[in-house]
Amino acid sequence: MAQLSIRNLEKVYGGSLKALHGINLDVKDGEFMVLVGPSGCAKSTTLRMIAGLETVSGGHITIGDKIVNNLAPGERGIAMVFQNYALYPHMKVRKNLSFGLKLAGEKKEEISRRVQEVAEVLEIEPLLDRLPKQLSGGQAQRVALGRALIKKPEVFLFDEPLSNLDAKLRASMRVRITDLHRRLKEQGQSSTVVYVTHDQVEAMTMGDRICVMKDGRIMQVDDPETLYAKPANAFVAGFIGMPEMNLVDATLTRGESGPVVTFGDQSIRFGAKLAGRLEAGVGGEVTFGVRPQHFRLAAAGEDALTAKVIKADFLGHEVDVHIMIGGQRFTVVLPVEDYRKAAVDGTIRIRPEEDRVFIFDRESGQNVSLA
Amino acid sequence: MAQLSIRNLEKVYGGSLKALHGINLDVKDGEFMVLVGPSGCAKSTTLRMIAGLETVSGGHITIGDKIVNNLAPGERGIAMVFQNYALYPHMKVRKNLSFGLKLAGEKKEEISRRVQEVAEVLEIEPLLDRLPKQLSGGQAQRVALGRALIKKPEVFLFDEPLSNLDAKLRASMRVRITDLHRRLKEQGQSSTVVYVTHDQVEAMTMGDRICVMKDGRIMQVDDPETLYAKPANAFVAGFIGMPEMNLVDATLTRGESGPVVTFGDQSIRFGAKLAGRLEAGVGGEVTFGVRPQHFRLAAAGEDALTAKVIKADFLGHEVDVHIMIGGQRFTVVLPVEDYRKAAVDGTIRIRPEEDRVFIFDRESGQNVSLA
Amino acid sequence: MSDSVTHFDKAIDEAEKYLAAQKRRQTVSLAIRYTILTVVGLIMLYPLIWLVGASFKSNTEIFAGAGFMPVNPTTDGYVEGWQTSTPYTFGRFFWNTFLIIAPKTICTVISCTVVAYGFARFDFPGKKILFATVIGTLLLPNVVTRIPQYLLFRDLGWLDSYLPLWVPSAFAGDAFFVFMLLQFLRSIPRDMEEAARVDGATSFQALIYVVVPMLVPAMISVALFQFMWTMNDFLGPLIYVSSVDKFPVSLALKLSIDTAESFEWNRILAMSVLTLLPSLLVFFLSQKYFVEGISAGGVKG
Amino acid sequence: MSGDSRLLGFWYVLPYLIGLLVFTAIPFLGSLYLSFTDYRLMQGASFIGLENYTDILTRDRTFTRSFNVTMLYVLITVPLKLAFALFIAGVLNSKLKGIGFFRTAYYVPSILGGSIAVAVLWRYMFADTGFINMMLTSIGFEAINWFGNPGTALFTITLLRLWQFGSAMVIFLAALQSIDKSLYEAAAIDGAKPWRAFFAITLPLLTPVIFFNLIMQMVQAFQEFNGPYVITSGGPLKSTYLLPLYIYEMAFKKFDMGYASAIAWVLFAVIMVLTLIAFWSSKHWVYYAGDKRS
Amino acid sequence: TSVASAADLRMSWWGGDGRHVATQKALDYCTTKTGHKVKAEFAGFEGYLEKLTTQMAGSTEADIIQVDWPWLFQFSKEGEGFADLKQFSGDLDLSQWNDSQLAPAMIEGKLNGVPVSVTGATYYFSDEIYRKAGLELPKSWEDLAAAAKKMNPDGVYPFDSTRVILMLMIEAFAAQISGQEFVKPGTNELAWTAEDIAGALKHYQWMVDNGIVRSAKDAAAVGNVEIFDDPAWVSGRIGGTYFWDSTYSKYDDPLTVGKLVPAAPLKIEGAKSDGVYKKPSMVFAISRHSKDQKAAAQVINCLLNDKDAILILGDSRGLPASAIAKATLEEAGKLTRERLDGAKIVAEATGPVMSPLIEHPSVQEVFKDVIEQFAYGQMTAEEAGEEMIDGLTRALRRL
Ligand SMILES: Nc1ncnc2c1ncn2[C@@H]1O[C@H](COP(=O)(O)OP(=O)(O)OP(=O)(O)O)[C@@H](O)[C@H]1O
Ligand SMILES: Nc1ncnc2c1ncn2[C@@H]1O[C@H](COP(=O)(O)OP(=O)(O)OP(=O)(O)O)[C@@H](O)[C@H]1O
Ligand SMILES: [Mg+2]
Ligand SMILES: [Mg+2]
Repeated sequence: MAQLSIRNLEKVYGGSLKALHGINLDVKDGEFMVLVGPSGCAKSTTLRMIAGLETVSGGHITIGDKIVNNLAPGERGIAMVFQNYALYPHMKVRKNLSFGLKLAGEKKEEISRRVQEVAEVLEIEPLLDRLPKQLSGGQAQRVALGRALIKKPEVFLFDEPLSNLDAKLRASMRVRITDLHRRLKEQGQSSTVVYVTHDQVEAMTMGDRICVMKDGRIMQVDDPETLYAKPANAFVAGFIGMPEMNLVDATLTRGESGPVVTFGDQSIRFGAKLAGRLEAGVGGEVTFGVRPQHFRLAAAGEDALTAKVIKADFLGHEVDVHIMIGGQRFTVVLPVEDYRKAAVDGTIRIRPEEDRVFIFDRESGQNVSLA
Repeated sequence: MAQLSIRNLEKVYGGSLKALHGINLDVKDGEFMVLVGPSGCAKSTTLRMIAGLETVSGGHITIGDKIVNNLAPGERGIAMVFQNYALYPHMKVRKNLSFGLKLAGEKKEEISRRVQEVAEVLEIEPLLDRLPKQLSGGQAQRVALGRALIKKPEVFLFDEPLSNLDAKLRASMRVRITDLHRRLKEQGQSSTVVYVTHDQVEAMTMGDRICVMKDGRIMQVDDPETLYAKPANAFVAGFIGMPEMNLVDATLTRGESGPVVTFGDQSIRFGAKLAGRLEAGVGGEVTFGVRPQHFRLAAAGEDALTAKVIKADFLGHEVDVHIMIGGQRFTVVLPVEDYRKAAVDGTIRIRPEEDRVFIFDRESGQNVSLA
Repeated sequence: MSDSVTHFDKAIDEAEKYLAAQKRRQTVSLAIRYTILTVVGLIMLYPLIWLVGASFKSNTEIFAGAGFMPVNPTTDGYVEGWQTSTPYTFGRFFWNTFLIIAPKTICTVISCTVVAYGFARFDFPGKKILFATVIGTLLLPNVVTRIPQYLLFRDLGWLDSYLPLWVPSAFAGDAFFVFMLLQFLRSIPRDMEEAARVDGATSFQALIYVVVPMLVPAMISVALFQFMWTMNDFLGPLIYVSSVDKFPVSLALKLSIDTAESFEWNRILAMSVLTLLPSLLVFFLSQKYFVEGISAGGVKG
Repeated sequence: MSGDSRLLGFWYVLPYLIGLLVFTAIPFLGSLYLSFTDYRLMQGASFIGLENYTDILTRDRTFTRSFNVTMLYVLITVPLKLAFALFIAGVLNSKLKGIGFFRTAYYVPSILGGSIAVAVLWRYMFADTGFINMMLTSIGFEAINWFGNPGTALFTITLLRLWQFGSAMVIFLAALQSIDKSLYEAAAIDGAKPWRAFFAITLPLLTPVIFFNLIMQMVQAFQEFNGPYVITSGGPLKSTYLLPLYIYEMAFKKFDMGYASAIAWVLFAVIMVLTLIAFWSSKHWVYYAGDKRS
Repeated sequence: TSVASAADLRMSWWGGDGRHVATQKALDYCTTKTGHKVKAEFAGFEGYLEKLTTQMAGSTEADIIQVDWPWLFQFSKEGEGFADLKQFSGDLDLSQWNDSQLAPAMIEGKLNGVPVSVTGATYYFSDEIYRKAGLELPKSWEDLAAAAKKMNPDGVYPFDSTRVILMLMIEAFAAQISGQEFVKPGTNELAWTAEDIAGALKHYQWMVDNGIVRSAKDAAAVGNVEIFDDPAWVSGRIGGTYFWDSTYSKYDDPLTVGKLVPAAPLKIEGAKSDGVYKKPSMVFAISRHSKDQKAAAQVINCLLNDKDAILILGDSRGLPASAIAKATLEEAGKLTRERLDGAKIVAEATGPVMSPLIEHPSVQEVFKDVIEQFAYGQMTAEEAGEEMIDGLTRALRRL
């Protein structure tokens, strides 16, 4: 049993700078929880408080059923993987792995058995006698992982562990870590994870649930699909999804057949089945949101938006098209062939998919279009 | 006129380590040329030789119609943006921008006019009186860009300028740089660019042409679409495209209706229209390549590969599915709904799109399936 | 068109020539740099060379001029100097020096490291004031603290022993080193320590197992400075050590210099040469770590 | 860190604190007390309040003279030494073969320290018929009476200290090695010649180390004793009679320990004030890389 | 002597190798003789005073201490700083010294130390240099002036007077002129006048003007060296100088040409005496904190008055003052002619009995400063005289 729960957790730096405003979060036993958010939103601060590397200014943290606020980091049953690995530069990989066990007073045979085991799992056996500086980025990352793994902690903490790797390596390490997590869970070992990142691809592909933070507050905690499909507010909507969701100022009015969204000199009518969902925002200045993937080329004669193409980024199988509609900039993702056919005189006619649009309150940013 | 041409350029480090094996490359006036390749392939070396920061061991470099081999960096009419920005840490942003002009003996008014101009273009006016350490990554990057821009050089050189930024910022800076390039070109200013990166998304979206390098040699120089559609060899094929192209060992034989590709215990038959293209490889041990996006779910009864799903990464609008076929691992990208429907008992039946498969020579890696 | 081609060929030709010229220039510039280094190096080294030369001269010759080659080389200086005017040979004094230097250097390194760690990594009440005293103790000319200090050690019963020479160092008494190590520590990232804490180490274990290994170059620098300064220190041993059999070399060197009497310069110079050897050797062997050590610290203000 | 007591750091500096209280504070305060007394060695001390200080500041011509000489010495020596150490560090900051040997060679003068050989040799260098004068006359200059002229004697000590630039050099060398090479590349592309890059990049980036060395060298220069003691014994005409020498003679020749202590504390105050000024002014000219936080 | 109560003692001295070896041997001998074990604590001259001072301040000085004569009065202003040796006349045979020898070590009626040797300053000339110039050794200042004319063209000076020596000579000239001690006997009051001093300085100026000696500035050009380490001296370009007879070998040894011959004091015009003052070159004192002063006295007696010990020590501390020691050494032929001659000249010379105050650092500082300023032409002889009187009066008052 190693659920983690955080109650009214606060952090004040230097007596005045409030970095964390009393957050609440529960991570279930075995759950892979990802913390995302822009730089400075206090992800690391939260993680480091869980680890015991930062003192708690208010609230409390429970691991299992123990309040750990006043325990030293080594006594909390946690392990942590740092962004820059923080391998002990003077110790060989083997010693890096076994250091924690040695401190804990494990027997020699047990230590070497565990080192062997972890090394096999992470395929770092050939590296055991190297020094950290003789490792490539990916190898170092695996060793850092091994150092956490070997302790069989109740909770794993990761602080942007992949951000120093290049794109290819990052992708493969991502797979490796989730694989590992699944395997631990299958073996019935404690495997609660709190994983900090600001890369939303990592967040989406790795997390059982994702906690989106902003300015020391939690915006939404949900599983990836819900977060994608039902963002609680404009911030989450913009943060999740790649390329970013188009969020533009618009006016929402009630038309004959259903709601009408107007921005600049263009407007688009939606069918009746959306009426209910969008009702809440009707009549006001709203923020209108559609993901780039949720546009489609409009059929001839269909009600559509006419967009001027600024630039098209060819990405192999699809095109990121940057367009202007009613003086506002949008991004649209289209299959290569469709785009080729559709682009005429530098304009395309497109239409958002009806059931995939969002309306956010202009002031509060709240999603008012949830069913 | 500021085309750049490189003839038989060689670089030998420390008298023996040959880093660059006599490459030839022409960059047209105003062209945006991207150099990509894995770490250590001598991208930076090439760039730095163009800049005059490394001596030339052999061959020559021409900018405009001048051979610049023996010119000092400051005299070559180039500007460079470094990976770590290399901003002068003790100078305010304003001085960072104007340093080069001051050295060139420009008048005070001219300098402040140009600083103002550049600051406006890059939206860094509010930062002019800050020190570099007071800038965020993206801001620092823009200042570095400004420092290059202000000199109005004939050739811009970039060495992985975005690799220290996080994903969001990287995306927005990418757009900014290409925009800027376009604008300069429209204004008729010199705007030849050589841009080094190892991120292939950057390469694909930014480059007019891309030069793929490996181990100090050029593998292919082409525009992004050609590179994607007609990779010269397995290396380029694997390097361009995301997720990576599936490249597996296979046997190519001639079947009744057309070529048959076998890997492990599974094989797939292709239609006659491929026969011509694949002919060259028939009968041999080949490397078979399909991009993850170029699989589709097989219709019932259709000849297909049965794949065991290992893991599916949900990415919002699509799913990266990791599968095993005939003991080899593949990645397949499918739309979310399609995948939901298709996955039965952890297996899916899929088929590569016929005209999108490649056959590479197992030894040389050459693409033998080009029409 | 063809015109431009020949023009181009010529340019290539020129470039090739330039390449060759450049290589030549590099060789020349290298030669120049070595020459300058050697010439200036000789000026730097001349005293040492002269000293070695003079130690093989006769007494009168030493004062005849500044040349370093002895006219009639003699090893008398070494032979007689080694014997000394005491019942002990110079070897005994070297051993004594070792008895002072070893505990002093070791204690300095240990205590200064621990104290610098405390200043660099923790906050505690009164830290600022305490740190100000570190600088403060560097500023008072120690001539005037000599007698009060002597009385203190007398009351502790430490006279004529080596204790006054190294015990203060064992309590991080050398402010300069505390200051120096502090600068190093400031530039070492804390991540490794934090990793160790998460691994279950106490702050002290983190110091021993993680910080110290990374601080080794800096600690070598401290040890070296301390070694060389202690080797040269004359006044400390003079005041606190009375028994001749306990003299270190710095004292033994001046044992026979009496302004009211003529004395054997070549003996003194010969023993000076021997006295310098350990420092020279130690510096040469460790200059790599020495320099790297400080650069790892990057002494930031 | 949580789980750590707020006093944890205190335990680490405890050895220093004990050492401070036991070995340093007592002699320090002792000498401070003595500075308010008329204490002739071998006789008891009698408290006389500020008399020593008023004597020093109002009546003591030797002090005034010595103080001026000391200031002059510090003013000449410190900048010259810093510049020289920096210059040599620049030369030695290369990857030439055998550079380790040269670094050692250049450090040798510092190892020699106050060795007798140095004093003897220095006389040969600057004697009327010495090496320096030989050089001067060989290139057509007049020989200079280095030690005999009040105007030049101080300079010979300055030169001795310049020549022993080792520790400052080592620190500069280290700092030079930590400067990001790409800054020089950026400057080269901006069209800066090497000397320009030195002034525009190297020097500003070295300011923290220059500051560190400045303080250390200043403290050392103010406490310069061996040079004048061995080489000039304060003369001629007291032109090299630096304060530490004065303090020493006052204490150990004239046995006037109270008065000597008072001079020492005046010197202490002067160094302290200058150090504070340096710290204060450093805000304006020292560039600290320091990270964004803290 | 009895071996009744064997004590553990310490003895400290400074010196060179010869003295160290001889003294240790002599101590060994005296241990067998007196039964007292003596631990030797010795060092070079540099730092000896600091160390002794510190020890005195901490009451940790050795039982038997070699003390430079002028220091006696700094350490023992009231005569209480050291043990009164008269108390131990049973153990230490003071009859080997005459009263005029002991007087300089008497403070407030207490004998603070016994003179190991007595010394006085006089003139020495190099026979070889004068022979080469075809001259007799000079007997008057005029002779020297004549010699200068002859020698100067070859870059040779017939004489030298700089630094400490210059100070000694000025003091001697002033004593010659005034005919008395520089302070009124037994007081701190100055006896010399500004005129006396001006006269002495003028004579010095005359010496410089006539090429007899190098100017102070020229002599300083070699740096902070004593004349015996000066290349000009070593290589035989200086014909003679003035020094304490006990330090003969220091000046003679480095000479590469010829030998130094002592000469009777040269008098300047109107001299009322030879101006030579004599003093103990050093004394042995007994610590007032010593646990066994009696034993210490026995050891000193052994070192200075025991024939065997005397032979071991030889002239390692100059010509012994103790009568028996001098006789023993002379008998054994351990003393060179030059030393004996020098000693004889000093012994016969006339001059005031000089107060030890003249060697007090504060007093010497005034002498040195003013003489130097005069020598550098910064003031006239008259001004210097006034300045000196001024300075001396102030310095003496503070003592
Ligand atoms: N030691 C500290 N002292 C003062 N303020 C701090 C400290 N550490 C963090 N902060 C501040 O607390 C806030 C949260 O910082 P934190 O490092 O937790 O952000 P983050 O979400 O991890 O950002 P990033 O993505 O850049 O790592 C920031 O405003 C930061 O400036
Ligand atoms: N100064 C140098 N001395 C010796 N070898 C060097 C030097 N600089 C680069 N090399 C070598 O030259 C080869 C090419 O290096 P280069 O830095 O150009 O690669 P790159 O393509 O820029 O790699 P990356 O993507 O990691 O920046 C590498 O093998 C590298 O080790
Ligand atoms: Mg963080
Ligand atoms: Mg590179």
